[in-house]
Amino acid sequence: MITALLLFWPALAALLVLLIKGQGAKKVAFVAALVEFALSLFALSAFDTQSGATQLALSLPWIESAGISFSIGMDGISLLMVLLTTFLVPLIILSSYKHAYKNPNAFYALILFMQTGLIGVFVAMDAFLFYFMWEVALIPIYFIAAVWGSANRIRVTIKFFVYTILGSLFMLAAFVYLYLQTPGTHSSDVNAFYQLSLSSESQSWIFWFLFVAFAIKMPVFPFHTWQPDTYTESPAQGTMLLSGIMLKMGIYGVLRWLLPVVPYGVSQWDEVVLVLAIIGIVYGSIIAIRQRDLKRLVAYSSIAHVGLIAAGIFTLNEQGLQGGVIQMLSHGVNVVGLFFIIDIIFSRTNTREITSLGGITQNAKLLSIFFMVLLLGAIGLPLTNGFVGEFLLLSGVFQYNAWFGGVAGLTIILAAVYMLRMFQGVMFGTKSELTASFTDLTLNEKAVLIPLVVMVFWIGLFPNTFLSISEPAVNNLLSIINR
Amino acid sequence: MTSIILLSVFGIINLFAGFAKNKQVLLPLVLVFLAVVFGVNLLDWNDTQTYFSNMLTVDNYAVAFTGIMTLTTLLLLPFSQRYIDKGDSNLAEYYSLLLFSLVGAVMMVGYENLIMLFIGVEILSIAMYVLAGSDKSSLRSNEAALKYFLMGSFFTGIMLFGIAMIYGATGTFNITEIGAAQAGLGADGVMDSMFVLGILVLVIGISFKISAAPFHFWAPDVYDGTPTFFTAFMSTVVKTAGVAAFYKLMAAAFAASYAAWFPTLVAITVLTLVVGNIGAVIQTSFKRMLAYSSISHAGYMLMALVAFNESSDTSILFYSAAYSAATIAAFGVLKLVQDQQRSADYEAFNGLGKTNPLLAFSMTVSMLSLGGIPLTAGFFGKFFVFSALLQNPDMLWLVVLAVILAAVGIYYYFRVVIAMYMQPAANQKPVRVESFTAFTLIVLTILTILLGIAPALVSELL
Amino acid sequence: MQEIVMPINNQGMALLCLLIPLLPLAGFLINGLGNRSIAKGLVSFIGSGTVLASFLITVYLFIDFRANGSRAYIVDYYDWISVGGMQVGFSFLIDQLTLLMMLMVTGIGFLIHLYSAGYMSHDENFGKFFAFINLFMFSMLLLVMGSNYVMMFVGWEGVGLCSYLLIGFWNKNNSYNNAAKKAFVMNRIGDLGFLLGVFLIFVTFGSVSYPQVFAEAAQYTGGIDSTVMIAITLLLFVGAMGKSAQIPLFTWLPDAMAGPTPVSALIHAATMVTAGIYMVLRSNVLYVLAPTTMEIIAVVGVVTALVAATIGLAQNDIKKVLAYSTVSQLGYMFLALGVMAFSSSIFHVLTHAFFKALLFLGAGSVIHAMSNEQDIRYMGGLRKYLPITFVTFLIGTLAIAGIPPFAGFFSKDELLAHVWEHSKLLWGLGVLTSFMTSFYMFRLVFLTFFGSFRGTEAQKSHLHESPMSMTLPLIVLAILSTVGGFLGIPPVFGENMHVLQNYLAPIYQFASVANPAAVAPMHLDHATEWLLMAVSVVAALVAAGIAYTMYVSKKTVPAPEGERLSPLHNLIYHKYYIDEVYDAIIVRPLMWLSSVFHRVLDVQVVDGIVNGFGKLTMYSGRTLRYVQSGATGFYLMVMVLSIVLILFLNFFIG
Amino acid sequence: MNNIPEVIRTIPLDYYLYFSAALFVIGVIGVLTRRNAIVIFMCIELMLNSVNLLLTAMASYRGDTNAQVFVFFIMAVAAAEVTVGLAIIVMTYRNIRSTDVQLLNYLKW
Repeated sequence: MITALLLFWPALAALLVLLIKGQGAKKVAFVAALVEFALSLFALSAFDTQSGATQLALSLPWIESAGISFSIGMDGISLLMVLLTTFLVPLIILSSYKHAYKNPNAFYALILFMQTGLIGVFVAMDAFLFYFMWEVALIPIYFIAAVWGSANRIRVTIKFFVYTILGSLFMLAAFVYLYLQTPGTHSSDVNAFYQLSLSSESQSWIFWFLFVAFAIKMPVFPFHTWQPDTYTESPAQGTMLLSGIMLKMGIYGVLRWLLPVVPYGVSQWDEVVLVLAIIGIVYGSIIAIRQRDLKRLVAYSSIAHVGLIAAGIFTLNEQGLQGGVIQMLSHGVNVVGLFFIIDIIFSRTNTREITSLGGITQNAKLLSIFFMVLLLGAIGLPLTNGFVGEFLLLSGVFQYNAWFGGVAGLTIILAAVYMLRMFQGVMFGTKSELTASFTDLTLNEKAVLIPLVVMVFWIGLFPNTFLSISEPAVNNLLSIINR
Repeated sequence: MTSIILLSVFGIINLFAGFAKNKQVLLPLVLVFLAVVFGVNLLDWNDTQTYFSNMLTVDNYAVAFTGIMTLTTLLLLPFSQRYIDKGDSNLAEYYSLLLFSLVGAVMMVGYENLIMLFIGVEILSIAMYVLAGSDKSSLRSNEAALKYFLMGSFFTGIMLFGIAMIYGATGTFNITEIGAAQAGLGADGVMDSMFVLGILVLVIGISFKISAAPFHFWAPDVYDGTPTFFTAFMSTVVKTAGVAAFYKLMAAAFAASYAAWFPTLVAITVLTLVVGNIGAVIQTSFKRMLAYSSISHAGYMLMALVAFNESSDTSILFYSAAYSAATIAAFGVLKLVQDQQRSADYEAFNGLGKTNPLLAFSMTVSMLSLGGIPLTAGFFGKFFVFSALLQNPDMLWLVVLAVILAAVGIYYYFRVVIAMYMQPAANQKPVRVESFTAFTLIVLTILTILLGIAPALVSELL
Repeated sequence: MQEIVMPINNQGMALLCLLIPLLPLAGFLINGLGNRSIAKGLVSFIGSGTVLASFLITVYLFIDFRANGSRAYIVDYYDWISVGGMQVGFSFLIDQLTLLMMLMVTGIGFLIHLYSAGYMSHDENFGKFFAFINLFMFSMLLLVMGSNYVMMFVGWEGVGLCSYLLIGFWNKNNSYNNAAKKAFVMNRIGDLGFLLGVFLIFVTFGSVSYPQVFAEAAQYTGGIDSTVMIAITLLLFVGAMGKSAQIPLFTWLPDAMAGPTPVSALIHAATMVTAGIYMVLRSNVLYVLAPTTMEIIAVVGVVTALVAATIGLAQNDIKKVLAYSTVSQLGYMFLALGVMAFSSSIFHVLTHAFFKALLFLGAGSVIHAMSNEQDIRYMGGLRKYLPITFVTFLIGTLAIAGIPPFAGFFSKDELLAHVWEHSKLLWGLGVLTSFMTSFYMFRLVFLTFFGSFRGTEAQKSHLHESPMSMTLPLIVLAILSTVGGFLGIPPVFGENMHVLQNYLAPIYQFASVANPAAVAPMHLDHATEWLLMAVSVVAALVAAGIAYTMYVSKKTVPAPEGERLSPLHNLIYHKYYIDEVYDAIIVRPLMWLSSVFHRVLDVQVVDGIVNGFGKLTMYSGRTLRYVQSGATGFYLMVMVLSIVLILFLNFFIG
Repeated sequence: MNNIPEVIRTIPLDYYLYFSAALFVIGVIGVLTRRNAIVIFMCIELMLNSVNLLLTAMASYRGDTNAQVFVFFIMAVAAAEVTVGLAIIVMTYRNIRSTDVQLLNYLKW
């Protein structure tokens, strides 16, 4: 029941928010998101972290004759993703505090509505429900980006939308095929999919159908080209939602619906995927070095980070998978924080060009500290969250193939190059015209950043809090894969 | 059966009602008629009967499709409000023609005999020829009517030729008997090829009616030129009836000669999908885009036919329902906008999200549904079609093609959404919407979403 | 073999151990968050006090350790990362080596903190400075105390970060920032190697924890010089190259002098840069299994020592000279490691920490007095104005030059003796380096403290001896530089007088199992030993003499900027143009690649393909539309042709 | 007078087949080649009538009245079509003063 509540509460709240005129909408939305967070904590308390099984499950007939059920539930991985979502959404809403978006009710309702989709993706235990939620999460973010974004948004967002839909339609086709292979009256339940034994030929193409969908979403090289543009053109909150949470949908999809469903397909193509992912790491990092637009820089860095996660989980060893899970959390925290800081800078100076900024640290000590911490998280400095994930992921990749590990490890160096270049350009040096009267963080901005920074260190210092939640689930997945 | 009689009678009553001074009474009247027909039609549920010495069968298949088509008409009619306001003197005739054509449509989904099929098609078509040209002073409407009429009657001839061939080969018009007769065919080579010729020509004839490529050429022009209100009817009821008739024909009469027509059907399907989607991409007129989109949806429905298995009928039924609901809403909003902006181009929709959120929202939901995105009926339409087709894994490539083209579809459907929400309004004056029309739009929107959440409402009928 | 490493269950001890790094961390938090709201006096009290406390606790631990039979122990706090077989505990290993490093780090660290209180007193970001330097102490302590390679890596990266923060301390100046970034990035190149080494260790031994890894390695069955061992040790050594500024990753260290002088003393001379040596020493069992790596290390070490020393000959910035000298001395230490003279290496680390910290702090005192002038061409005759600084600086110079009985003599001599035993060629290069070291150090002393003042009048009027908080550390370090050498008295003066070697003996116990030959004691007869000693002392004295003649007797002053130099001089003055070469072969290609990847590959090719599909659709749409010509006749024609085609295909094909 | 079916059967069915096929094709070619809407429509009628002929012949040979009934239906429908068709053509003629189908070419692409 709690899972259903988690799933539907944001949608209900969204309807409520729609009715509220004026800027009061954001307050209601914020409260609703906090309630959702509380609900997720309650779910955590009700969750048995020792077990890798699906818990807090609920299954209702949906399209009965077709064996499709409204089946939701959580294992450790889902729970972590849900927690990430419910943790970030209130902060994202809060981060918009100083923005006066037109039609605020629609804006915040869409955010909440998207939250339902996101949570749905993470808790769906039925393939078609998953697909359903997958798209439900996409529509609001399309509108958020396309309506409230900046000048170039229309062309960019429609490309993003069509591109992702194309990918997900392939996924739908694969799901339909898998569904039809289930014995008896067919079932689209996740466990029914896990029990399929398909020929290696069909696993091979199903692998690609699913992979393309997830790869576009993540995005993995070379399916990434929608991403920098979309991140850049979206409003700050849209970018945060896209990068902080939505991107995880793709990775989660791989974990839940790709690896265990077509293990032979994976074993046929894992090297190709790893190579793509690793190319993405180096490629994204190198491109990030010379970006002038802050958002675009972080966007490309995100491609690199996601590449590493993708590489890690396709190694199919425990370090890689667990690293992927923890890195999803870390990346969510870091990238939301970074985009928020970029938004803070943009809202004060009206520019995101690194070259027109500088010297901000002289006026804004606190901002510098928060920025630095998040940045260190992003470049994976030990004792921050990024390290744990990066360490495990690289370790996983290294165990898969030492040379791959070595090349993937270049992220350590290159991340330092582009991140520090960004930090130096923005925060250090002499003040520019635009940054001369820069003011330090407001109370509200602190309220957003402090929880993020706390998480940076929490995950960095005590990753086992989270790793232990996902461990049984990951082991469970591995046992299914290696069956 | 009762519905056919009722519709005919109501059509005639309606003609007389046209003499009344107050045109306001017409719309409620015809709505009541349709509601009655809808209700009466449901009485036949699970009560299969044949009529006219085996010329017509009323089974669940017929009832379900009749229900959908009646409901479609019912939900379409409120958009004719403007005709009433303008005091169009021919309103009663329009309504009657719609009712009559519905008779043809009902016959097309319940026929048991090729004669009935032919008559149904013709009743439907002839009424449509008239309605296409109903805007007498408009050259576009004239052109539409003329093109539709000439090409339509030409293909009537083609279809008849096919029927004659079938008859020549089997000696019967009854589809069940034709199906049974195939066992005896083949011994005589001449008869066999005559039969195959008949099937192919018949397939071509019906393909024309549902605007499947390469026999689609009339559709964009006719849809474009026909007054929007009737275009909506044309692209929903006519298409639904056509596809339903098509499937019934193939399932009942030609199932055994599957191999003879299958490649042709696949080719037609592929071509329809490509032409419809690619053609829609470059349109600047929203209305014309919808015309191409209706071609593409014919393609998706044909995919269910290509699948040709026990899921096909459900798929077609659901797809028709989903498609009709979304299309009516789209055309309805288009008509309202067009009446004010005097244009059916995308630009006419600029800023609608601000000036009239309800219209914009309904339109958005319709577009999502036509695009096949979850939470809307269109998604399950595609889903059922894909699952029907993938039961034959060899057809994977067709699904892949459809998937790619569906993504193309998103692009052109979203252009109007972009215009509505992201472009500044060209004309700040809000579009006038009568509350009843607004109510209908809300119903259509809810229906679309409802079917998108609980598809079982329709998909488990058959 | 007895287990020498055991976990302890003593809560009190565990807490004490934890306090050692945590106290500086607390200092960091307090000073960092309260940057400007805390009074300067309190800031320096907190900053230095926490380090002093750590030092005192370390001393207590040391005494306790000795009292309890010198048995190494592990203090476990919690499971940090545990995934499958990868168990990384947040835990400390307390043994001889750790304690030695801790004493050095906290001891010298405290002195430098004390010094900073005076040196940095005029800086507006006084609190920030103390926060960062405290954070450095924390990281460095984690580095040396950690009980597994991942913990070491934590400290390893942590000190890199602090180095970055402190080099770029005056962040308004972008050239400082660039230096900081360069340091961090170069360190990270090394860190990657280190990390990969750790992974390989994990893959090979199934653990990253020292006791397990070393015990496994001692039983290692792959033999000496197996590929995997060479790979592990080389990868780890790459990490050491970055951190300890060895060729080719050494260019960041001279640039790092952009930071405040105490930072140079603490981080870039005494502690952080010796982390590489600590790491190799800690992993001695792995290294003895890979003699090939050792050869490489020796060569890298000696080349670094030589190259840096030659560059040092021509530098005019007082801190740059010391920086190159540091690189050179680090090269020495690696040379020692390379010839498996582990104890000599750490001995040199220790003495070097004393005298190099002393020299840097002395230089800081000079710079302080000269109002931030660092160019020795504008100094001279400072002996009169800065007597304490002069004396202590001279002691430091004597120590580094290897003049007996100062600390450097003992460590360098022992080191060279080992090298001699290993390879005469390396020894020769070592002595040559020693000669150059002596020359440039005395050149520095003579140009700075002798002759007449060459600076401006304003500077002259401002010359003064530094305050007590600065001179006190100088004096303490001078004493240490003088007596520090007696920790390792060579056998010629008495058998078994080498305190350090005896003290450290237990840490080689695994190595002695794995490869007994490698850790066998030195067999030099006393005559040779005497001879070697004499050679190096004479070399140093001769170099000092030449420097005296050149800079005191002849009063030569290095050429001012822009004057033409002889080609060789020019080459070393410009540091062999290594930075320029790196810029040309790495930095600029990377930048170019970034542009090309972005503008060409990403936008045109990858995105071009994606957009190409869109364009193709549009194009076919536009082409297809002409078929829809609007002409009824044409439509009918096409449709009839289609019918004919369908019938034809069905009846005549297939 | 002989029974009409018998009279019809005096000629082999194939002949009817070929004849109506020829008529049908002539109709089709007429539709394709003419531009006058009325002539096109007449050609379509020709096609319908060829089918009628064929059906009648077949019915006679089979002794089955179904097809003959169908012929009446076709004739009725054709009459309806004529009505509507001529109305449309007249309407068009009123507007463009021509019955040339190629003149109406506003709707395209």
